[in-house]
Amino acid sequence: MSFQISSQPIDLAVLRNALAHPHAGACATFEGWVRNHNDGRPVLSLEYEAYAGLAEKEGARILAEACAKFDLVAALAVHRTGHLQLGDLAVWVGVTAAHRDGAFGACRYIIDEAKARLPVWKKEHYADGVSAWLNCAIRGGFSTAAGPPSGPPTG
Amino acid sequence: MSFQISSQPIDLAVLRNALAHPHAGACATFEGWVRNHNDGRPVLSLEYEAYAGLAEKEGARILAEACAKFDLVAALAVHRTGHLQLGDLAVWVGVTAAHRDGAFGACRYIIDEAKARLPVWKKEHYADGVSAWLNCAIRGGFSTAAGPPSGPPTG
Amino acid sequence: MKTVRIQYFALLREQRGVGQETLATAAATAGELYAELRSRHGFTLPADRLRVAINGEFAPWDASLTDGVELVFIPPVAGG
Amino acid sequence: MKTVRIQYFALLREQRGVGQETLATAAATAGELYAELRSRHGFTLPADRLRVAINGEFAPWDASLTDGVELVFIPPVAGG
Repeated sequence: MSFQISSQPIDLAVLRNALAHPHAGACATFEGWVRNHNDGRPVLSLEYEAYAGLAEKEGARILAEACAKFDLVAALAVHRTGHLQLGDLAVWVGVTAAHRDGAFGACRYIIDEAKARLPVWKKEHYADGVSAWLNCAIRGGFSTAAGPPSGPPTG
Repeated sequence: MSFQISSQPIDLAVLRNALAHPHAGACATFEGWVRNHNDGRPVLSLEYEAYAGLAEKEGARILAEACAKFDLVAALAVHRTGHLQLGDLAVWVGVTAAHRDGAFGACRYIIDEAKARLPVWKKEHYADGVSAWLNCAIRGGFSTAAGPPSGPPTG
Repeated sequence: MKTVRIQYFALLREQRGVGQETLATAAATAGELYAELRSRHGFTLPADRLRVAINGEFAPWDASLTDGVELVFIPPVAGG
Repeated sequence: MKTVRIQYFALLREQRGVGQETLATAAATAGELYAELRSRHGFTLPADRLRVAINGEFAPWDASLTDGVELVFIPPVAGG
């Protein structure tokens, strides 16, 4: 049960073996791949950067929340950092449970929360030579239940 | 886009490569594994039997329905037949889409429909030496929308 | 009388003791044929727990039987 | 005055031109420090689009700064 930030390619066979358990009847996985377009613009490659220490802590909290909400056997996830090419695996989430309801529910919960909460950033390199950091998740200005109690200052 | 019935072990790497596509940003998979219990009884192994010709036709219809309902890049599935041991992979469903909503929705749809509609049967071998065919899916007495128009006779 | 071929799977295969057979029947429909076989072989499943396939496709129970058709009586399924 | 260490990521790293720095500041809170750095370096992101982490954990903007703390200003995230 860990959420790893990895600068190395993700080894699917190792992760799948780590999920194996005789109680597990259902395994749901999600993979995020680098695709060749975003919001209608052709994308050539992606750079991922992470604040690894905090991302792994926040990731572990997300996995623990999934275990509390769903009846799981195991849950594991990895997010890549570095310069990724089209088709490369950027994020992997794998969940096992006795039954498929728990496996699907937890897998979806983990990827949704990871995208909204992990300190990981993505820079897209476009076909026209431009590149840009995406500013996707500003969930509640970061004043979520999981966040700090006081609001941010203006400025 | 096919739903295979296979008497041979499922090769995950081959299936995953078959799903690869530059438009795909999300890949959701579901795996059904042989687990060591069912309804509280210890299970030692499972036998799967299929009416392969019709199962592959019905499976192809399920995949086509998923493509019509969700915005997919590709969908692929395999169901094993034969005598499987604990931990063995019994069924695999893989779906790719531009975004994760479509991938998760279609993956869930396909496994749910496959369990309810494919002519595949499962015999459980229990630790106490007994074995039994499971009679799981009798959805609407098989008078579903996908089924024949007339009801079954009594008898 | 017409000649039909029947494949059996799972519980029906075990209760019949063979995986397939070819037989002559006077039954007019798939439903009549199953009733005939059920009384002859003591199949435990009532027809309303089954579906029937004719020539490799799901069919209604009142489908007419013609000479040479292939039938499969489909017990409740349990894949996955 | 206290000494703090700051790590920058993504857009903030590029706008600052370095990945980390150690500096002396009179700012009492994380929020005051970001306002100070923003006016000095022209960061485009307002604080209400950021979170702040102190010593490796999310912290409120009004957290007091003490000597030797490590801060990270966290731009809107975009993993996955």
